[in-house]
Amino acid sequence: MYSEKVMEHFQHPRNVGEIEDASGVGTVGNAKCGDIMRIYLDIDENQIIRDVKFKTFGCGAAVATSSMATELVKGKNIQEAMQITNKAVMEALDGLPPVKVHCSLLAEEAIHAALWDYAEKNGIKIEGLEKPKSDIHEGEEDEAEEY
Amino acid sequence: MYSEKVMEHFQHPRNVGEIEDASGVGTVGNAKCGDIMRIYLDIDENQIIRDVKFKTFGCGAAVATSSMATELVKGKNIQEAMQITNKAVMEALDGLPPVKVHCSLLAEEAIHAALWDYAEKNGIKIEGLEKPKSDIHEGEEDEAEEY
Amino acid sequence: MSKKLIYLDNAATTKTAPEVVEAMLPYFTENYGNPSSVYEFAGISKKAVTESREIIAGALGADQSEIYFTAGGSEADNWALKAAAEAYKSKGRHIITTKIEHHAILHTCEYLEKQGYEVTYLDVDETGIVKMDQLKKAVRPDTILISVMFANNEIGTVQPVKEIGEIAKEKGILFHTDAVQAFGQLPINVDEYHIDMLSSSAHKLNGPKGIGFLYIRKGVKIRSFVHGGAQERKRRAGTENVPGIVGFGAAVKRAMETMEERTRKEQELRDHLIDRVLKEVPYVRLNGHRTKRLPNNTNFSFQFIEGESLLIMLDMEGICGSSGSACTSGSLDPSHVLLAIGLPHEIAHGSLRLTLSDETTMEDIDYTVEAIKKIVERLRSMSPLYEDFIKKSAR
Amino acid sequence: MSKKLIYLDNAATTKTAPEVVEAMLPYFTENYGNPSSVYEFAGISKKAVTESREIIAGALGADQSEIYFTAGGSEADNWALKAAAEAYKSKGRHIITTKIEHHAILHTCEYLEKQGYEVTYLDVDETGIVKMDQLKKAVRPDTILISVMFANNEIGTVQPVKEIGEIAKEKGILFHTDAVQAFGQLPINVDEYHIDMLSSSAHKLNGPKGIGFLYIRKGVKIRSFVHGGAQERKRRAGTENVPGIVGFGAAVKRAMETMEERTRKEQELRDHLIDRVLKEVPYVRLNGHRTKRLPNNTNFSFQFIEGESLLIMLDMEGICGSSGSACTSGSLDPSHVLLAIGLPHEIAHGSLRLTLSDETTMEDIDYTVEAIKKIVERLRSMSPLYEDFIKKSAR
Ligand SMILES: Cc1ncc(COP(=O)(O)O)c(C=O)c1O
Ligand SMILES: Cc1ncc(COP(=O)(O)O)c(C=O)c1O
Repeated sequence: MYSEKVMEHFQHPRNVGEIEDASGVGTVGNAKCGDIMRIYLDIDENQIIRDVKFKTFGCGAAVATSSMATELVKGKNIQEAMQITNKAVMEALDGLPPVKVHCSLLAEEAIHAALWDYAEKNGIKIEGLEKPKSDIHEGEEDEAEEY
Repeated sequence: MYSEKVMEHFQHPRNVGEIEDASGVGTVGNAKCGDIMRIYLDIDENQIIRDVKFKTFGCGAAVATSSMATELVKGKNIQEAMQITNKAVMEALDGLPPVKVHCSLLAEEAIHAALWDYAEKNGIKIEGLEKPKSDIHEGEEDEAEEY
Repeated sequence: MSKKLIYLDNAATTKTAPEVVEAMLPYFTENYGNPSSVYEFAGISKKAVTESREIIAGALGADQSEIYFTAGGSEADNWALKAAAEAYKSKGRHIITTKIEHHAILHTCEYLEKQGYEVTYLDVDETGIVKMDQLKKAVRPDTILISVMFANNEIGTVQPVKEIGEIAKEKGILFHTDAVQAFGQLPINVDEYHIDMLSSSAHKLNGPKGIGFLYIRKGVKIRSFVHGGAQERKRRAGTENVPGIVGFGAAVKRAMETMEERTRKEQELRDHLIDRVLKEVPYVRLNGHRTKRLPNNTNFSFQFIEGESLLIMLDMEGICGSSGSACTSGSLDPSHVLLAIGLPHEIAHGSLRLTLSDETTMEDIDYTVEAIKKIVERLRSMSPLYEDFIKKSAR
Repeated sequence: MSKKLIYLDNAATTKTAPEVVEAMLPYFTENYGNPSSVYEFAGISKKAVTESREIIAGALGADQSEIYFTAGGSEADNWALKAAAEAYKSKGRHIITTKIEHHAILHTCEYLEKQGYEVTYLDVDETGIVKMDQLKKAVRPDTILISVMFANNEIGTVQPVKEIGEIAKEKGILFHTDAVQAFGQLPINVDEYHIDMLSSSAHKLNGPKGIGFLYIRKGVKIRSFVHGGAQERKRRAGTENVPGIVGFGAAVKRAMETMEERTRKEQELRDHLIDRVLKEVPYVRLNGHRTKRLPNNTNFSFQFIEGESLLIMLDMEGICGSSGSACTSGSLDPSHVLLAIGLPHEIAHGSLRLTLSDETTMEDIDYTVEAIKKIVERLRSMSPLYEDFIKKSAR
């Protein structure tokens, strides 16, 4: 089903984890739909992404696209990071099955959401960046449900 | 499909042939339906069936029932011959597939038709015998067709 | 049974080729995974299914995404007609077919008639070829489907499929062909022949029983016939018959590779059989077209005798043949195909179909001809029709 | 692949038993005759088909004339519903089924809704058992059919079929049950349970793929689904899949002979698996009923993780499982069955079905439990949901 590259990133995901006091954090997706991605960015004073971590709840493609997206943004400045599209992530993974394309979109959105958070915290405006749409908090009530 | 008895009578039919100047001849069935039976009876002055022959155009069951029917009437007097039903023929053959039951009816009718012919020729009336219904002549035009 | 067996009923079904069985075997006890599953083990099954689909698509000049596996030719025929009728009913409710189709088409059409569709059944000429002028005249603005078989299963006549396809295309009407008998025996290209849908069944070409396919041209909108799981691009539900599909692929590969050589040889034997029977048996006719016929098909009518008796007697000599289609043996009526080519009932009853395979030998054919001669004579000597005919001729 | 394979997806499909393949083999290359043909050679095929039919009828307490072979469970389900709907529409157009049926039933019902039928989908309780009071209330004068599955394919819950059958019988309504998962695992008697129609598929009980049957009680009037030749008492056209039918018969014979011993052993392993997982993995629940479940079925939901990732990681350890039904893997939605028993979406996403066979060992189970523990921990360490949960708990 998945390319070797996807499988490799799923088995050995890069940059899993959290960053305490991150410069920006973005969480997108929805537990109802089965995909949530959270990206932590550590951005230095030159707007270079010094470090990046992720956590993902989702299928194999969701994990692999998160991993690849973090690889792609690491060391880039925020303008360069803005250029990384879902297509770039997919290509870097040698493609995704059609039903999984939305995962790569989610990865793009997660980075944007983290950048938005960074911009808000620092009171700056990043060219071309819009407020992220998808939001985890819709699903939170269900999550906490006891059973 | 067929019982061993049917197959045996089909492979080695008894009394195939014609009787010249027969006491009675009956032909029933219809070439259109794929079954024609003709029975020749040689009946002596004591109304005993001295000899019987048949010719049949039809399936395995048609041949076997003709054969069995001739066996059953041979040596009988005409009243006894009248008693031979399609059921008797079927039983003597250890049964027939449901779609082939009509063949045994045809055998009964063929005997009756031959007896009718005998009765007419001799100006007598046989108790319980009715004029045969089915008739070969309907199909004759088609038969003669050239192709 | 140690007695000689000469199997000449390859239009009814064929021997599954040993290499086909060989290809299937690993998919029963070894690679038995469900192709829809996620794990690698099931990927083996999925890959095997895809490979078969590609082989089959390749044989037709189609794309693999246009091949949908079914349980056989009958399901493919039912699906094509019922689903197209439903999908296109807003355009119209008129369907054109022929009087000599297989029952899988004819009985489906009868069913559709009960559902409010109108069906035109085209006549064929005395060789079994559909009347093209009738076809042209039958087309109406509300005609949604033309279904004409590629080659007939009883008399082997091959239809002018390309011409029919051209008419359908020109008029913007869907064209379905039942190629159950033709696929693997004749070269078929769906684009060249303008075929929108095509039915096939593996067991007619040395593949296993219980697997067939419907080719559906990309863009043809058609609903599912079997609803349920998402198999076959969501168009035909049911866990894939993996060994069957693999066997079908292997059979098609084999059929394509051997087609030229095999059919040339079969045709030679076929012509030898036809020539000898016509020359050596009196009061006989060949049904179907002398040349536009399947390379392995012969069909004779022997006057004054009845087919089933003939079959049983041939069987006693170890020869397997058929009288009309095997599928129709539940019925007492003579074959609708033989009636459609104009045979009177009682002559249709005396028909014999012998269909060859690549295993058939010249010895088999000669043995069969001798058996036919003997049996026909014997049955005629018992036939009241023959008696009448001889007496009449003597007069 | 020389790596270890622990196949725990026997609800998706099973290994064809070697003795089943053995039984099938002679019907490919040797006794390949078409059962409908007249000659003796074909009689071998016909006899083999009849024998299988008798074995299967015997296993259900039915008569052999009530067993109709199909291409699988999906075709049987489609046939039962569509044909009964059509045959009984003069009585009414209302059908009752449940929310947890297989898609072969549900999508067929949706199709029937488009054709003007009305369908009531019954709720189930949190263990997956149909709500009997709802069923009783749902019955109307125009109800023509109740279709409730014998046992569920995802969560294994066994329904109170006898009670449902009694209600149907009392009200004079046809009762169909999809026994694709139950047949061969649980004893079924069609008279005792008042079943009028029953669907089954061979590949779920170590038979071959691509063959199933529909039991139709004598007297139930139902039209053909596949029209054509006169096979299956004129109710299901298509050349009989002789090897498939023979394999099905052999599989049923085997399943009946081994049922007691086999299911006892599977149940033991099943309970061991359930006990260990519930005890050793935190934040997990068992889906389905604790005791009224198929002897080989387990289904868990692991909170905070997603099923596909879990499946792929299990696969990397050589373990084959499924998340919901294999057939539904084309979709992204979580299983309709898990939603019907009341699971929230994100928990339904984290489900794992492991279904055992008679080849499963205690070692396999223990190995699997260890793998699950490791993988669940790993996935949770990557899960933002788990991160939030832990932080919230810490507060
Ligand atoms: C309950 C149930 N019904 C129907 C089916 C369909 O059977 P098949 O895939 O053999 O057509 C399945 C299996 O997929 C099933 O589990
Ligand atoms: C022309 C034709 N169409 C359809 C069929 C039906 O195929 P199957 O019996 O494999 O369903 C047959 C064979 O029986 C056939 O010869």
